[in-house]
Amino acid sequence: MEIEKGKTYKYLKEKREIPESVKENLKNYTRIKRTILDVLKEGDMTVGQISEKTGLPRHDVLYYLMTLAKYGFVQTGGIDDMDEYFYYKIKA
Amino acid sequence: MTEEKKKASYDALVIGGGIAGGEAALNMANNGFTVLLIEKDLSIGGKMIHLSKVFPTLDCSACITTPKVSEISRHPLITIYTGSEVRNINRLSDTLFEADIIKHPRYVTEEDCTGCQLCEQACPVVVSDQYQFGFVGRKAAYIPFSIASPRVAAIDIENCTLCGACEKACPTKCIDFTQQSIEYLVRVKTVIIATGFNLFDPLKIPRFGYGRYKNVITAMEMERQLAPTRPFNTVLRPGDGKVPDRLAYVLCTGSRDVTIGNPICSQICCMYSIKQAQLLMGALPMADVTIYYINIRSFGKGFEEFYDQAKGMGVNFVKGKIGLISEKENGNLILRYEDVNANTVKEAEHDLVILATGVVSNPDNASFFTNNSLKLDPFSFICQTDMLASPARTSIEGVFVAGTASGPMDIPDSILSAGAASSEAMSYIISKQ
Amino acid sequence: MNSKIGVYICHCGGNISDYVNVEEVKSAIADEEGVFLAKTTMFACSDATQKEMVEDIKTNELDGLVVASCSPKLHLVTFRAVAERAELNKYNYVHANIREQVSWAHSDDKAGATAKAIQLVKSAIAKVRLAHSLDPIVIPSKKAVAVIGAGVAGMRAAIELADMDCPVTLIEREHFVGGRVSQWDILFTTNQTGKELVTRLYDAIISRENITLLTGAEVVASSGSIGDYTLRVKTTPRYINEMCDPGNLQKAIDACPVEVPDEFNFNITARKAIYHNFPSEYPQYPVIDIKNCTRCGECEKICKSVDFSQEGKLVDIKVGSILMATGFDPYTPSDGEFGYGQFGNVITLPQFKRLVDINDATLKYRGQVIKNIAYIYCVGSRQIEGSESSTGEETRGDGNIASHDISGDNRYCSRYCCTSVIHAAIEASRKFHGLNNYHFTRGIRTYGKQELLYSESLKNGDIYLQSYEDDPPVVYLENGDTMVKINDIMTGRQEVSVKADLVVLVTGMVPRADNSVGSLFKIPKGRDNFFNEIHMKLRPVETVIDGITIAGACQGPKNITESVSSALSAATKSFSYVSKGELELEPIIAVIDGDLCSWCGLCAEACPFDAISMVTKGTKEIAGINNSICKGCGMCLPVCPVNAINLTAYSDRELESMIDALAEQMK
Amino acid sequence: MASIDTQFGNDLKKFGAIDFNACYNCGTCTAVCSLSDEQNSFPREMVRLSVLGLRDNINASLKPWLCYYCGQCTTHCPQDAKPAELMMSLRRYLTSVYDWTGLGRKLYTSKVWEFGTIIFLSLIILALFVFFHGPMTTELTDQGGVKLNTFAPWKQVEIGDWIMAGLLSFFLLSNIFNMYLKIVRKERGLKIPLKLYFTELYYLVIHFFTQKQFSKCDTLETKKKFAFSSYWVIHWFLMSGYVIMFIMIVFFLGWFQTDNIYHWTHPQRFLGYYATAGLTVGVIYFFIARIRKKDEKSRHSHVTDWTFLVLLFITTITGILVHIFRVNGMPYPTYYTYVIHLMVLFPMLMIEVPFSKWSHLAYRPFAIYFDRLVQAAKKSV
Amino acid sequence: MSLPEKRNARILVFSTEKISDPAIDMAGLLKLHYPPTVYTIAVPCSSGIKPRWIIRAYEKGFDGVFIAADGSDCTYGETCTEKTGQIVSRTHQIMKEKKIDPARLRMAAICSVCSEAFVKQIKSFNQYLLQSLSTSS
Repeated sequence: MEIEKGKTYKYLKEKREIPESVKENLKNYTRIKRTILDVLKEGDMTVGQISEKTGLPRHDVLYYLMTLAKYGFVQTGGIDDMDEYFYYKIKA
Repeated sequence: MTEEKKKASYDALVIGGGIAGGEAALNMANNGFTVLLIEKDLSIGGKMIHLSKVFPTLDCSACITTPKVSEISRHPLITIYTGSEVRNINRLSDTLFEADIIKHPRYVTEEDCTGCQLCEQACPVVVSDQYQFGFVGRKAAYIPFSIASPRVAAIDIENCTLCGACEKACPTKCIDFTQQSIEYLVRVKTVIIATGFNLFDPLKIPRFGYGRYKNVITAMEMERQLAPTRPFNTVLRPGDGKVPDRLAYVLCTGSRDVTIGNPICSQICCMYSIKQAQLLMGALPMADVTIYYINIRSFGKGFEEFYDQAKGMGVNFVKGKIGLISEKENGNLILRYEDVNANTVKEAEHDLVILATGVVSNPDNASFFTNNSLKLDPFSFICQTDMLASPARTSIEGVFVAGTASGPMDIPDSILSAGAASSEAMSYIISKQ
Repeated sequence: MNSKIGVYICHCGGNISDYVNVEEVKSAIADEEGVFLAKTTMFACSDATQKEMVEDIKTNELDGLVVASCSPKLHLVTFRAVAERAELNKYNYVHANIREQVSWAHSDDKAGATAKAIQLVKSAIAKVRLAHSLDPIVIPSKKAVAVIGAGVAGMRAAIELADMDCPVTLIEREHFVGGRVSQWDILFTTNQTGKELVTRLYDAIISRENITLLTGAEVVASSGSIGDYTLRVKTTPRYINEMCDPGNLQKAIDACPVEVPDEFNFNITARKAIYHNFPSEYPQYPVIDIKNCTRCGECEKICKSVDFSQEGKLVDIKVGSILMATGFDPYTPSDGEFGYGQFGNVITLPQFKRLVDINDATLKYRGQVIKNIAYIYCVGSRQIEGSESSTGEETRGDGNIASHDISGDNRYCSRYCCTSVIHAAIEASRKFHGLNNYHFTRGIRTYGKQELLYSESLKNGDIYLQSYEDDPPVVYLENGDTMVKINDIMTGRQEVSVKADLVVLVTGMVPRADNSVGSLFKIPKGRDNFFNEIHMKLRPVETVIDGITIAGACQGPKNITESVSSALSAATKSFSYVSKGELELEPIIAVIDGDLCSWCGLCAEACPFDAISMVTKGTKEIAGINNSICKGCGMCLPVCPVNAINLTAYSDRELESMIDALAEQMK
Repeated sequence: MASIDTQFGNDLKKFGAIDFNACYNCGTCTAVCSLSDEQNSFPREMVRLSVLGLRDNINASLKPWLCYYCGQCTTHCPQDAKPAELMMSLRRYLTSVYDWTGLGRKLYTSKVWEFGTIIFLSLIILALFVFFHGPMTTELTDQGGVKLNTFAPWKQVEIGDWIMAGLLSFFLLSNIFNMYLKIVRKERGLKIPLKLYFTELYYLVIHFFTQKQFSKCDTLETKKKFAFSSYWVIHWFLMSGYVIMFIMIVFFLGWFQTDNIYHWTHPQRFLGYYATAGLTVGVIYFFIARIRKKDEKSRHSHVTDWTFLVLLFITTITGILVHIFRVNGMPYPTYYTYVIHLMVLFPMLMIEVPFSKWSHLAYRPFAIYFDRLVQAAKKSV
Repeated sequence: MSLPEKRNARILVFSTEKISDPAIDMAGLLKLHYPPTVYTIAVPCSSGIKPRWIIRAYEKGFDGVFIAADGSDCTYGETCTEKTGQIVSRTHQIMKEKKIDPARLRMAAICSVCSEAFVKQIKSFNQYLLQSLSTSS
């Protein structure tokens, strides 16, 4: 079978079932990404503040923030008065 | 892949592309022997390539590892299979082994990938990044880490939605979902096992709360936070992103402990904890770092001086092993221990706790040989059958061990042991000729 | 001057061309001096483009090649190979990094990136115009290695080298081989004795034809460099021709009237001037200690093979590489340190090990039966400089209290001693029943699997006490008994004491006191005075002196396994210097302009490898570079007051033309 | 300055200590102990003192009595040095130290002495009955019960009880006084105001009756399941049964050893059943635990542990049988069982209360009391 | 206020092939931006840079020269840092003689993964050079 280069995913898609959890994970990430970016539109926030606004556990907020930072959506701002928590903001 | 390539011959098979396996392969190749290096992971460099700085010289680990790794990967006499596993090794004759090797599909044609990361940008899927211990996410199409070797993308097929975005983005058309596992039958004269070690799983000690308490992490996780390619770009506690200022090290987590079946000392934890403490004092000048220990084992060249230096910098050393860890509402942790010096039980509050997890054997060690049995020691490390005169020798003639596959070792000792293994392998081949 | 240069500018599939206008770059450089052809390519590294380059070079007879693409760390070797395939010397190729250092770094400024790319390519062209063909420096390397020191590390390295088909000369200063290991009885982890291990290695050595063993031999002079060392070795005669009948030998030994302290037993016993260390000692010939011999002739009367006419010889050995395995000395406590030399029953760990070995049914020292043994750890290790006796009351004056001033400055931990003494105590308890072992420690360091030994010792009932460095144990006399007391930190710093029949000072390892051979080769030493490797992790057995490797405890404290591992590593390294019979060295080296140079010596001082020395050129004294030693670092360049040194491929002309090219548009 | 004595360890092994030499002093045991606190940290200190054989420190220490053997220290000991079992053997050892007669040591360390004493004391009871028992009447009471008081008149038995109680009290109290000297008087120069002896008495009483320290003695596992330790509940049940029974026998024998058969709600029967139930449940529980060896605290049994359990078990069983035979009108079984009951009961009490296991019932609250005294006195200074 | 003629200073960086050049590469990899008027020439070791090359750069129009030194990671020996320092001080001397502001030459040890440090250094150097250029002109 000749498979067109650049479209090989179609070939595997016929052979391989995508687990629900994988699709779920993608939806989940997309949703949380939107939620966090929406919340950050209101202003710079710390992990705790984002957690309160979104209801996500703090450690999850940190994970998503750092991932968003890695892919260029979010950046780290200043630190609070106690030198304890950083503020995060949408990357210009 | 052509048929003839699936059946190849080399002088040596080195299992494990960590620093020991790499050094052994390089030693042999530099003396004119052909080597096949098999690495299970997507990149060679083992654990060392992920470390921050290394004791006692505090030189940056990546800076030492990457030149070595590129020397290995460029060497004309070394063939490297990453993402590959040895399924079994069969002795054919006195001087010949046949190894059955499987190379798992990467879904990327390695030779064509330029490491441009466009596929990574295109991929919509984010999953936890195993190279950063889940502190951040990565894509399903990804380059394992920025200093990976080969610096080539891979598709995490388990998490891929097969949307095709990466394939559309790839300028060299190197993504290939039709890839399948390839099997090789390789004939070699000698085998060097350099499968390394595993870190103790702290979930086995529930009273330390690892997994339950987000601010209890392992030293390897801290190592990532301190490395130049770190996940948070600074040191933060994973529970809520706070900049920690009272850190505690729990030494002998999973070492010198019969209750979890590992009575031996892991040999490296004292030193890497002292090293991290020094780095933390540099990164967080206001922070207090306390190391809870039974005995400090700073035995190697320059180690005692390094320990003294840490004391001089203000790292707090407390003699007494941590017994219990409990969490407060604000995520801080209460550590209960006996201060042996003061002869009393005490409790201390810290905002980040680092478990100095010990060295345990890699379960792969035993599984390679079909018609020979590889003798293991009581802790499932590979038994050195002539430890004093030929430390790399194993119970199978022609099979040698390098690095931590034979027991806990620090980096300099691993490299020396790799030197010993390659030396014995070479003299074995030459004297058998 | 190269004038037919081909330039290839890579799109890198958009990685470069998305930010850098590669066509603009091409047109900007096309008219540069010497550029014969300029092309853009989607992937310079692709097989098709590589073939195209080879074609271009061959058909157009290009004499220079510039590739502007990703970092040279990724593809320098690739394009050097392309040049070589096209029969163009690889040093006529220059790489311009316009991905990592241009398109990616300046993806925020496309115009700026393009401008920078143009300058970088121009600078590369400027360099390639001046480039020369270079060939690697090839020097012959004699396939032979000298191993200095026939302890366990040296012996093991010699065997390994011999098995790799490399002739070895094994040079031992003493008359017997085996070094320290031959002095130990049962060894940890195997139940072999030191003598058995040495015997095994000795048998292996004499069965190999390509090992020459020289005992009683010392290197007195050395010349040459890597690949071509000449060692002058001076041998001391044994004064015995062959083994005489064992019965007669014993009689001869008995007849000798001279008694000197036996160094093999660390002076706890005496030996004669004609001696061997133990009956199976290797080589099996005894030896006459000529320094102490009175030439009375008694032995000669009994044993016919005694021959005082033997004379020392000087031999020259030519080798390509030298492996140093000269070992260590046990630390000798200073007089009065924990009662050493002051109280009769204070000995060192090596002495104790010999004592256990030479005693049979009961453990006795100086006629006293030993039951209670106190071991004092870290003597001569982990010392704090200048820290004196911390408890003021104790002075050396009354003679009843040993001062414990730690006057040394061996700050390092000797690594092997914890395990060694615990093992010795276990073995002693096994051999002599009813011993009580008291360990006065500074924290036990039985790292790795050695921890099991510590556990075993605890279960045996050995008592461990611990103090910190500022409060060491005290040895003192009480009613004629030797006592040891300590403020034990594990018992709330309570002061506890023990009556000791024998006090064993657990002495660490120190560098060899007589290190003339190290000085001969100028091997650098570390802060701890042991030999220093180049880099603990990258090059752990190499020294900065090319061709000289180090192994075993001469580099720092090690146990037997660690010593042997390092010996085998060093053997590999030494072998790789000589295995091919020649060495290929990078041609990038310093070059002296003989007209400008008038020998001031500053460059020789600056060179970290001792590659520069004075030579005479005609009547003039100038600096000469030893091509086989020079590493091409360039440290000598800036120190020359008359600018007489240049580095190949980095000459003033090349560098300045590059700078000029980069600065072209600025004025 | 103290002198190290390696013989002490060997001595302690006779009291049941094992493997404690393996200790490398990490302090895990002390850290996981739920009873250990800043004032009183154990068990590592006791392990250490035992290894070095510092007798004076050990003899003056209260800490063994503050441990209730949850076994956490042994479970988590990385060297498997069994600190809990060491604490147990130190309690045995200290019992023998407090005992000025020297009998305690003999009973703990010599099986000949242990069993010889039991047999000897049993024979005394047997002899008394052989020579002095009342008529073995088969006549039953109006309610159909056995006339036990005819065979063994309670007044005579009570005299015996009082003699026994006197002996027990004498030995126990003198031992406690000895303990007081070793512990409180050891604190040289510490003056204890007389008033404190009374104000702190509260702790003696409260700890004797509630054993509330014991209720805090928790394993990490039970902590999750219960508000207090189930082990403590059973032990308290056993202890209360024993104390009630002891009081009834010694002080109210005339009321307890009656020929009447009351309704089961009558205090005589109700208390009797309660005490018997406590003893039975407790004994069976500990029996099973020691056989199954599942919990750390039951894994190691000294010979005296078994002796005590067996004696208590026989006492309880025979007591129950006497009651059954009596109310069901079976004269001879009643008499014989009664004799056997006393033959076991007497040696058990004589050995266990002042010299052996049961003395901990007194030593533990006294230890807390003495500790309070010393602490309070130090504070008042 | 008139717009400054150039927005960035022109800086010549001397990097070293094994240590600091990989760090500069990685800065690009991590998309850490710095002015595109920064040009790099890689040499084997920072202690082999001749002062005349540096002076040449000023003469040809560079605003600043930055030496990305090997530091303690140098493979040629421990004396590297010290010797590079000597080169810098000697060049400073020449610069003074030639009336060139010595602050236009900077040096910092850049390890092979110290990309952030490199970018930070370059940015602050650029700031300084721009400032001094605007005040001097």
